[in-house]
Amino acid sequence: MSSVTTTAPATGSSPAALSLLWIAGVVLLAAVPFLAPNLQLLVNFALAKGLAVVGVTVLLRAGQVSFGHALFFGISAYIGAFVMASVPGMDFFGILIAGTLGAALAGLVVGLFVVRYRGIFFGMLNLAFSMIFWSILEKFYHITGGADGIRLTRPTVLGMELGRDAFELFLYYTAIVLVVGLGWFTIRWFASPVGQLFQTIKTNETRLEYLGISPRRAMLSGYLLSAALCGVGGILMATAQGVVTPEYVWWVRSAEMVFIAVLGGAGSVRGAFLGALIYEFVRTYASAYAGDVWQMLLGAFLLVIILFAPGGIIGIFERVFARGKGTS
Amino acid sequence: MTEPLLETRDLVIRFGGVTAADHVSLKIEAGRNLAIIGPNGAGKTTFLNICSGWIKPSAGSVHFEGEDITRLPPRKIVTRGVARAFQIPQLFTEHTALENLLIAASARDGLRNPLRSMHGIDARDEMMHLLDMVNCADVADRVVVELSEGERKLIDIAVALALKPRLLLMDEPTSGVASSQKDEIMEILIKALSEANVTSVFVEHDMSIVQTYADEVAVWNAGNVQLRGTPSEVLEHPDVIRDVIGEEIA
Amino acid sequence: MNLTTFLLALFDGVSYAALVFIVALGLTLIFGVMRILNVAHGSLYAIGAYATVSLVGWVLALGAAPILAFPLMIVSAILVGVLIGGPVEYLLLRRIYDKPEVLQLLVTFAVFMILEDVQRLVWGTQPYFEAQALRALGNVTVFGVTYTVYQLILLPLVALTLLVGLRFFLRRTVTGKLITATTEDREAAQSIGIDADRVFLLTFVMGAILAGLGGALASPTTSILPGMGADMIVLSFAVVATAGLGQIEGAAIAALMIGMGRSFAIYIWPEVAVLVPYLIMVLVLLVRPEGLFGSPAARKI
Amino acid sequence: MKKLIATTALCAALPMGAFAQDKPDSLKVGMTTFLTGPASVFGVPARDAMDIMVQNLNDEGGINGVPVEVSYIDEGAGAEALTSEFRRAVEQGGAEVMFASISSGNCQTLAPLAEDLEVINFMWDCGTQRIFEEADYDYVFRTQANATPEMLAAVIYLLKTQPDFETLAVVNQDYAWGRDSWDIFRTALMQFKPDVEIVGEFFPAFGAPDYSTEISRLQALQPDVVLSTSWGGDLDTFVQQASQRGLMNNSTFVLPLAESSLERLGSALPPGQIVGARGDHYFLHPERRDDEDFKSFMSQYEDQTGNITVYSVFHASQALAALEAAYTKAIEENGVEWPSQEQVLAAMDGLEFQGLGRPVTIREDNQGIEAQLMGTSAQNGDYPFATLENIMIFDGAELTAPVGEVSTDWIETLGPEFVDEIEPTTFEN
Repeated sequence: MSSVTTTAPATGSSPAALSLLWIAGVVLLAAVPFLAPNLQLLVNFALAKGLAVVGVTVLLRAGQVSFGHALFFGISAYIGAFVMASVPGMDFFGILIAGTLGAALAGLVVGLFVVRYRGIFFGMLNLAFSMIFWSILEKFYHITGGADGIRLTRPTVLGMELGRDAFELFLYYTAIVLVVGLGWFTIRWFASPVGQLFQTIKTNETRLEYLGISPRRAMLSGYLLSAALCGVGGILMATAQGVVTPEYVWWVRSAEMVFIAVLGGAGSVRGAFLGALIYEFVRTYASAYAGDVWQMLLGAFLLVIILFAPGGIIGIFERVFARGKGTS
Repeated sequence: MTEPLLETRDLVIRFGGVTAADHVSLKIEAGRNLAIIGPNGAGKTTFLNICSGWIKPSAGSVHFEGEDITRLPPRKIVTRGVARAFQIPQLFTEHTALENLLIAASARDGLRNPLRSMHGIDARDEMMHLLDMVNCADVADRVVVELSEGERKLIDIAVALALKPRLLLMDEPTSGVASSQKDEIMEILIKALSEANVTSVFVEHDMSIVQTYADEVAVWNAGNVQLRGTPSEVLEHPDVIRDVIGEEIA
Repeated sequence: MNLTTFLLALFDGVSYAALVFIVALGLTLIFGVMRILNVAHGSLYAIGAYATVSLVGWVLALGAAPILAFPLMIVSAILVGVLIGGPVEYLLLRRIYDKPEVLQLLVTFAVFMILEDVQRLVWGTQPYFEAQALRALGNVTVFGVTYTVYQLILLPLVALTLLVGLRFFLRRTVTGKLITATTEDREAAQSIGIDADRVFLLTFVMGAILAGLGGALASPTTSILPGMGADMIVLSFAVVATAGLGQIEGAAIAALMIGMGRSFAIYIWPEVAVLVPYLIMVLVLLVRPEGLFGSPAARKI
Repeated sequence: MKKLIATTALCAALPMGAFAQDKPDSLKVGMTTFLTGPASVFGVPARDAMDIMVQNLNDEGGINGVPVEVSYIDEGAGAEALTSEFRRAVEQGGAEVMFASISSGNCQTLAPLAEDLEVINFMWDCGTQRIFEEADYDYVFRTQANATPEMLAAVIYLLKTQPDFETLAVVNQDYAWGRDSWDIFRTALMQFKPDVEIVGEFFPAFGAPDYSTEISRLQALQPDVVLSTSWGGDLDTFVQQASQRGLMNNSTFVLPLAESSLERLGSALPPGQIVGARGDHYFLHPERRDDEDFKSFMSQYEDQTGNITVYSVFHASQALAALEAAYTKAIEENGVEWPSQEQVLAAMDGLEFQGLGRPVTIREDNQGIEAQLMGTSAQNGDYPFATLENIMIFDGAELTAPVGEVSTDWIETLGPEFVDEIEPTTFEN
């Protein structure tokens, strides 16, 4: 019952001009700390969130919408905070790995349940799992710090203690490397046999079954990837933020990820990052300059995109720049 | 006598009050294309669904090359060598024809490398050849939703063949196709089957097709095989003319 | 737990369930007919409450009898349904029925965001409280525990009336049958001359009125404040998904389960009360993927 | 959008403002407050009050001729927006001092950030006592009390006015404040009156719309005292539902934050309940209500907002008073036109300032020492809502954990005699 307008899952590469443009985009991002240092933190948040949005995008490729993926974002962030609290002097890469593995493991456990479901039920069940975790975070306050969350002290980097500026700069470039690396991986994964089998869930599970493939197993592969991506995003966000709160898992946060995925261009990895950047800018500046109506502005923005540019921002972007059939 | 490719023993299935399969025992020999004919609602598709694992029978068993496959899910039966084509083509509609076949080949070969594009897999030439065999090479790069029903039916069969099955179950391969094209499709199909050394069981309503392309015919009526034999034997039988062909004409 | 506390927990559960059911009813009606999960339902609930408080406050300030609060609740609900629900369907949803369901859902999410700010712009951030209607009905004492008549008797009664009324409307009246026919097969309904656009508009307005009515009825019992809609929508989702989407009677039973689960939790193990709705939902969906009363969609090949 | 980014990038490239010693055009202050979300019941009044007070201050020539300019950041927009905006205010907005924040969670996020950014930060409203108990800060100060004196005042007021109660139940919001405040209250109560039986502990969800079940439970349990440190809409709902169902006929309610709900609750808050104000914050402050500045501000505030003040208004006044006092002191001590940041920081040491309440002093651990006001609700017809009688104002120093001690550990060293040793100033109303 569910299907999403995605850019064709075909695997053709984008025209060279467009690729150059993307490379220019990454270079521009890398130059932010020098050109506009005040935007660095904001872009860092957007990149972290963008990774989680890619996680949601993976599922959109199979026509499924999760309204609870903030769960994995939050699990990873909390694991990072717990590890930092219990192992003093923990290294950044230690919590990055721990958080991502934790999110993937949670993805496996939740995934084993939810891969049986499709459409609205898939979305709702994910929502329920995330809300259970949210309630637990709020409830077991002596462990989780309740609504105030847990402070995540600055980890060392390969044994070095960095000051805030140095650490943030390191984190920023780590985020760019992860975004480029994981974005590239996800695009390759989409084009690979496993990724293609996963995406066929959107159009025909019967045929998938008759190819000798378990749709649930195929679904689980994508679900794991999406959970792990959210996990990486969560740990990046938590270290950039320095604190984790139950708000990381709140349903509006999950809806926001779907919001950004569709805003950027549902199904597009690059669109997810583009969407996250634009969303974060609009949100921050709208709340700064139009404190009373920023939600309204965002809502109206989303409506305009859905009604008039269903391909999302990436759709507009590629229509303007691409000559030929540019995809994902 | 050699072991049959597929054998059903005493299959029974009931839906509510209707008995769709009533103690069906049927043997299918390798190398002989079997057509199943019979009036609507006689249980022909249900029979294919049971053999391919989509529906579990109330009683009885299905054996493929001697192995009991009754309780296996479709995907396990597929990996044993039984492929299925459908009355309504079951394709990945947002993919191209070639991609549909490449996905099938990936599934068959169990490809796991997430960094290698599906388009670069070794089976690509094989799949192009398969498309060529079903006369669809010219639409290889077109997205399935844009194709005609006839093309989709052929690609549906090609996808099944891509799995290198030993038995292919087909549900009305020529339905939904203009009558002028039916023979063309069947020609292509039978040639492809023999080239790939695949035995087929196909449900068919068009008696001239059955006459021309089947090696054997089973007449299905009221949930069981009423009569079985060569096309000429069966189609001249008075009961068949009255019960089955008469209805087809009407 | 003795019989008395059991009964007390039962009463609390029923009165809570009644309110949740009324809100969930509109959500499930809209989903049943239009296949849209309306996230903005929570905002309509909140605006229903705000509208009631403003209207009742204004009319009672003119010196009217408190009992007048009851018709004013209905007026507020209808205003919400017609003035907000109507335009939302007519101007927005109508353009997206052929779009994928995630986009439909996001459109309602966008409406939710917009309406959240509208509430704040119109009513500000300070909580409102207007309990004249609740006081007008007085209290009743059971086993030494005082309940308000409003919560113990009126709310369950209204919920029951709505349940029976909606069943009757859908099964026995011409308009109701048009709606059911459209639900079953939109194209077939159109082919026999049913104006599906009108049916959808009508359904959405009805659903919105029910959301508004939920808010109106809740208003004397709770503080009306920003954010109340976001909480309610998650709870209603849980009820509707537990019941099986589009299941009206099912929603009543799911609401009772969740209401009871919550109140018994407060008596036995208060720590888990917040978790109860989601636990029930997950457990039910794991056992019955389509919800308690939903029917699995048959897949044909 | 593009234009917005371009503008911001441009702003970033501009030099960061004048040298500290030159007299600037204005003293820029960033204040985080809830403009959206449930806590805007405090945030919006504080902003409105701040606007009035800043206007008043600037009309009188500002601080040594420099006008104060406050910009606001919405805490309701989420933690990411808050941290980005906080940084932006400091690094681009040229804010010399920040007032942050209302939420304790946000204080815990922003305090280390302020320290890293080396910007002076006044924690103007958040209650958590943990911040200075867990770490030392050079740039972060609290211009008001923390949760410990607030809760101790409530316990002591209860024991002084109703020494004979036997049972108590608690209904708190299920989040950090609800839990923390109960921890302190319970620990103190167990030290001062160990025989009290705690018959029920309820932590309904934050923002819960309905307390019917909890109230039924309380009616069955019949505790002598019901404590709730809830605030805002949650407190309103709980009190309304409880009073409607007659729960307050048999139990005394202790509501340490009810001062901020008095006006909204109207006649729903029956007489005889214990009300606190997170400090000596009350629009009829018995020591201050006849003072000219107090009276004129109160009437200004009521004219502009149509409401009476709540405690966050007092907290805002203290933050601004601290700012004025620190700069004035730094200017005098150093004999300069305008102080450098080091001079302001030096002036913070032992700073005394007075907002709308009693004077507040900054202790050596940067914690403010603030008086606490408790009272009992009365419906005497002067206002369409409850006012306070039998008011006690506690000196903050005795109730605050000594420098370097953790509050709960310190409370555990106290005995029942502590209650008698504390001698608040008492007023009939």
